[in-house]
Amino acid sequence: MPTLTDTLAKLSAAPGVSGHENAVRALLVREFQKLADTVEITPLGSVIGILRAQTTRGPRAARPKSSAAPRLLVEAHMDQIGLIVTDIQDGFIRFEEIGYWDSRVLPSQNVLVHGKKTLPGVIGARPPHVLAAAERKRPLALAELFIDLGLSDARARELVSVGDVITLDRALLSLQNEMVASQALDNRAGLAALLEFLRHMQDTPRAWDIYAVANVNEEDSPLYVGAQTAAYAIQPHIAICLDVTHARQVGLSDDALPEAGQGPGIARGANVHPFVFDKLRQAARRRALPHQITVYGSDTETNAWIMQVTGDGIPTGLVEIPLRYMHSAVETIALSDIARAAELLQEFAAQLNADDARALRGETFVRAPARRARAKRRR
Amino acid sequence: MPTLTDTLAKLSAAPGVSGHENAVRALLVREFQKLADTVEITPLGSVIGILRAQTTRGPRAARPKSSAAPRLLVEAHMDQIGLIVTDIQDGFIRFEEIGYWDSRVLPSQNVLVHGKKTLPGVIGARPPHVLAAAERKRPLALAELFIDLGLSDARARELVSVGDVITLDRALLSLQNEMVASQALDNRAGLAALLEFLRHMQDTPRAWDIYAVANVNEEDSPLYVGAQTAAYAIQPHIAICLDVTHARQVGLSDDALPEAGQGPGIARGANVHPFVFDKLRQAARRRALPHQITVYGSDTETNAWIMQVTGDGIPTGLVEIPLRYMHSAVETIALSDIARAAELLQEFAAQLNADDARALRGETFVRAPARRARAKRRR
Amino acid sequence: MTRKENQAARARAHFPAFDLPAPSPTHAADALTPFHQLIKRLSETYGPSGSEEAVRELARAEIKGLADQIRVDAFGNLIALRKGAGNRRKKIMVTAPLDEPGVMVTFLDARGFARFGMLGAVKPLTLPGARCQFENGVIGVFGRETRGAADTEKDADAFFLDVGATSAQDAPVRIGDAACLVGEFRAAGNLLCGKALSGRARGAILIETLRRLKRATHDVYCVFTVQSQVGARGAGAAAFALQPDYAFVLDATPAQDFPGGDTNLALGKGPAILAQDEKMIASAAARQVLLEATRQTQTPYQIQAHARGGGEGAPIQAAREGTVTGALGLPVRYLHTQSEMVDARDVANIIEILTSVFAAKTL
Amino acid sequence: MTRKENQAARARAHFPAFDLPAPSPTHAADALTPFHQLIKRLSETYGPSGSEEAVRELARAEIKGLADQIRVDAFGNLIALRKGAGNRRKKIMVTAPLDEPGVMVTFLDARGFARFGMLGAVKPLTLPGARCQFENGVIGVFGRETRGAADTEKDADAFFLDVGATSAQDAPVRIGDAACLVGEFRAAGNLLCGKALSGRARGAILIETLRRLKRATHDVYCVFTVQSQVGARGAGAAAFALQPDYAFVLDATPAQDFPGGDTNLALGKGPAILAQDEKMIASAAARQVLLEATRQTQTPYQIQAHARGGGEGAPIQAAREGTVTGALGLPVRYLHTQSEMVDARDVANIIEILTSVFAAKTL
Repeated sequence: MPTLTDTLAKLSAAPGVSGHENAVRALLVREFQKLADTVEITPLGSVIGILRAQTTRGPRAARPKSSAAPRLLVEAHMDQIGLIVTDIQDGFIRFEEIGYWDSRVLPSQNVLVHGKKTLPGVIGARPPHVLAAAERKRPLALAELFIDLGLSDARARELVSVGDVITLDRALLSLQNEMVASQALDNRAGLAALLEFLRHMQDTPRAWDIYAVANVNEEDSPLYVGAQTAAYAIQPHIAICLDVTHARQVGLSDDALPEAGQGPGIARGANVHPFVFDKLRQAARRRALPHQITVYGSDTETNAWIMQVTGDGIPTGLVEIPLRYMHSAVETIALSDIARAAELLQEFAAQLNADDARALRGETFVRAPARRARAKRRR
Repeated sequence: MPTLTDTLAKLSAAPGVSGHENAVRALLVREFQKLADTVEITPLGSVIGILRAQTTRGPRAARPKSSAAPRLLVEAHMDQIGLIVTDIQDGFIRFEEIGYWDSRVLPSQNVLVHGKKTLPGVIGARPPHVLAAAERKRPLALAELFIDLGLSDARARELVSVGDVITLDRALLSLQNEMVASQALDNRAGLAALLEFLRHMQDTPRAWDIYAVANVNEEDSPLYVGAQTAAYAIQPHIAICLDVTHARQVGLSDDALPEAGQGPGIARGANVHPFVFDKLRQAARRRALPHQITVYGSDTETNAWIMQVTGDGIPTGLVEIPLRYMHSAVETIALSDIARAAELLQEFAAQLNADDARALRGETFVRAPARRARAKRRR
Repeated sequence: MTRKENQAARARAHFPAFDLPAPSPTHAADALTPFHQLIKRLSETYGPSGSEEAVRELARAEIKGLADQIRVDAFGNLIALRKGAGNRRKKIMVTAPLDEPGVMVTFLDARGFARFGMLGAVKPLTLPGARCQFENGVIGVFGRETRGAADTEKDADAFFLDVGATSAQDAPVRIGDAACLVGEFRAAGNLLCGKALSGRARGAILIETLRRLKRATHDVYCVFTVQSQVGARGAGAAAFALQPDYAFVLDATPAQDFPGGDTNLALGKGPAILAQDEKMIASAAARQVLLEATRQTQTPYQIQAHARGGGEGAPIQAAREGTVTGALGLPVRYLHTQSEMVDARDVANIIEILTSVFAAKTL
Repeated sequence: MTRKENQAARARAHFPAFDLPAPSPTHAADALTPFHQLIKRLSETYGPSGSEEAVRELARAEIKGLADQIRVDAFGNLIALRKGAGNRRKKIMVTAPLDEPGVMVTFLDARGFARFGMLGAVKPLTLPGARCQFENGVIGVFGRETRGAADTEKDADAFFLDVGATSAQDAPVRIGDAACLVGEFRAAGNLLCGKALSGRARGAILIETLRRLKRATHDVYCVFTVQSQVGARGAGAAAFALQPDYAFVLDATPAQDFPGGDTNLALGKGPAILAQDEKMIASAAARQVLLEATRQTQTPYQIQAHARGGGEGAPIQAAREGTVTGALGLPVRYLHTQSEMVDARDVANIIEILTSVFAAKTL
């Protein structure tokens, strides 16, 4: 069985810029196929791994075609922020952001340009010697940056097209105290927790069908279009979002923020259904798992926000991995928080029974999952 | 004979905002009539006092109708910066500037609004108690200022019209060391010197006709229209401008600036004809008059600038009264500088002979003054 | 339509208004091809967002006989179905807007000046001195407050509309009335220029594609959408109803092949296949279909990778469990002004590409 | 004129250009009075500063038979003398501009885009999307660079003109060609609206005054000036030559009786007697003459005291030994745009006042 570090390293090495998630999706499909009864892909490319309800401990039953069990959706977004080629000028690559970057971190990064082949490059800028004093005092604007591939203009145009995406070239780095740093740990950390959760559920008795979902288009889409459409397709009774959140760090010392390594955050607030919150906290307490309560007045800025209002409304929860230096090249997390998030969700899922679904949904309980057959045809 | 202080007090009390010089002009016409053979007024309202050439000492000859003598023009502008009513709102007077103000000096000034009658008023502004911190740190803009006459809206509209002019209400104040302060000493100081010069010339033998000119529209007009048109009418062989200049003061310690009380400035530079400068300096030396040399690369920002290029060009000089706090309510000068400027010009005028005119003008010497008869018809 | 005409007559009878002379007839249009005449007519028709009736009726008349089904949905979208004959036929939805940018009166002051809100991304500072036209023919002139510092693009509150009124009572327009910009249609070689042109040229493309399409493989739903300028509101509703396998949005790509333009997108170099816009990253499968069509038809194309503008793609992509959505951008200079400019060759190439997609054996 | 028409024909024959359809005929103008039709014709005539031939010919034709002498001076000013019959007659000069704001091509780049300079106080930021028309009928669309931050009024370098060309060679305009703004004439009650209207309405006032004037006491020189928009260049030359006793400048007063206007000057409340403009303080004697005329004719008037704009007064006042100069401002909204707006009552009142001045027994 792979270690968490292995999983995370593999996940963070697979490019998956929003809307261009092919590589990371392929990896996830392979992993889901090992761990789920059925794997489906939505029209927009989100991956759904279904683990049917099974009330006995032991090896998985033969894959059932359908189920009347309530549905628990646990999702993590698979996409990452990235860059996109907007122009090629004299062999240099001009680019824009996909997702929300702190563009001050971009100068002097190594990057990979995903053209006809994957090309290593560096982000250059004018040297400080030639800058006016005022220029030295302000951060570089995106329009001043470019990528140098070492190619001639003609060769660059042959290998790279406008619209190709770019990722940072940054392998997972292990720090002290089981902490790791890399690009894209938002949200490869959540994905790792999702896979770990699925692994735990293999021989955990459960009254609900488990829908593990790796969603596309979280970082770029004001509509959270990946999560919205997958949730619409599944119409779950409960949806849990697994994502990262700001951890306490230098310059960000708000006491309300969780600390990395002190356990996953369990979110509370308008975006979280009280029943779901209570059940999550009970689960953490029962397993004596370190955890932290995070509070949001309204928008959690995660897929939880759109899932809550998808269809006729879904009771939603949010489990968070504390992360330092969000949307930088050195996003940093504690591996223990991932492991505990997976254990928390295992305990949560194991506890759910038919009464819970009824309690949440009243008489609207029995519903067939909508049109998944058609969704499956894609790709 | 009036003292210089009396003259200056009278001159500075007579309102004469650019383009609205009636009161000061009336005063000057009376003074010129005492001191000149002929007084004329140009179409635009400049006043010309002509003192014909007279080579013998003693009482003035009968007024000659014409003259073949060369013409010396000595001028000072009679107008002052002021304000103009642009609107009446709820009885309060809104205004704009005529001429170049430092509008930071306007709040809390006493003013005179020259409406159907002359009305005293004050310039008000919002009290500091109600201001935001940022507001307290920036100067008041002209649009935030208004004049309170203590009148109702209806009564204000009855007595004041849009287009009426406004002056500061500020009498001449005597300081130590024969220095005086007031509004409008730019250029009442020059006018006082001009009158004093005329007085000295009464029994000073002279080979040239003296044209003393008090000009309108210096402060407001990018064309120096008063000086230009008067000089065009007179077509003098030499023109001297009498105006004020920045004196050394706190915050303005440029060593090149003249000092108040150390004698008039004699300007040198592209705007001044070398012959005129030399003759002025010789005159000062001959009379052992304290004087200071002021230097201008090009534009002296006085009527000398336009007179120099009027018609086919006029050899021009500039004699300056050093003044502190230009265009404020407390313009400050030394009376001695006025007296010495007048003596300087007396000596200069007395020295001029027919050869000088020929030296300056060569064969173009004999010219009839143009169309003054018609100009005289006005007003 | 009758109701509207009565309103106009009422306004003319009672109020002073800039409504004379009448809009000029379609003069000198003989020099244009019938298709360009159609573009001209569409461009000159009144139809700001929410008031698309006249444009829709014009489009409906044009597509009569060209489709197997024509209907107007509850939202106001005009939908034409051309049935496909293929064995493995898919359901394809293609959208083009009916509406155009404009303004809507939000307030009338005592002196008869109107304040307005934007319908679409009109830039306030380009307006002073420009004109708009209301449905009843009344002309308004845009002005801007001079008091205070309204010198940035953002300060939209400082703008107003002068409809020739002297009081709120005699104003020939009412709060809620919408107006489009005023700009005559012009042609110069391949360049076409006019108000509302970026949208109406796309509508004309759909009409002309239906006209030329001999035999469709797939079921093609041509959706002429309403309210596209104010948040692409019509498109999502149509996608929810139609549940297409593929959606292709005809979009407007801001061409900046002019001095100091900050993108490399140009007029006449083919339509833009969108990698993304501000709100959507195009579905890879849809991009492939479009790319394949350009190969089949040997038409030039450009890629738009800038996250600029938000077209009708985002709500379509988000409909139900998700729609595979691509976008084909008609390059346009001077978007959202009275002088939008397009290249007739780009227009023709989009028709080629769409025809190829509709007739493709498989998708 | 022939030369110009040949040029236009050449441009049409060789180059693509936005020159179709042709400018619309004077339709629906029947509703206008003959005088307002004259204003309309003047407004619609091409005549940016330096290219006033067509307007001047129109004005010259209109004043034929109304003056004792008509001539065009070396500078291009059209001067009509109506001799006075009074014993104590004075020489009065009245000026109105022939020209209008516009632009002039200063550079053509390799792609056929034109850079331009302003003829008059056109505000760059109001231009994008607006159009101009060249003498040969070619239409240009104004655009603005998107690269960089050209978001203030001052940044005039960032604007350009799109004349529908694809290269400098096929551009239908040349460096130095001038263009006027495009804006149809409209009327709404007393309000008149159109391009060039602020100047042409003043020209029409002079023409109509000459037409109505039964008997002048004074010698009246009506000067239709050229190049007024680019520094009032024609007026000073005329004053130098004529040496009038009084000069009255017909000026344009920026009326701001709109939301957030920062002056109290309004349309329809009578012409403005100028206390000053930016470059001149009006001569008191001339102000008195105008004030007296308003009393005689019982016409309303306003006073403009703001030092805004610089009309033709300054160079006239400065001519020779000085000219007693006053100015009468026609209130105009949206000055220097394609939609200048004036009130027909103000126009009529200026005619009354001028007629009264010209016929006054003494001045």
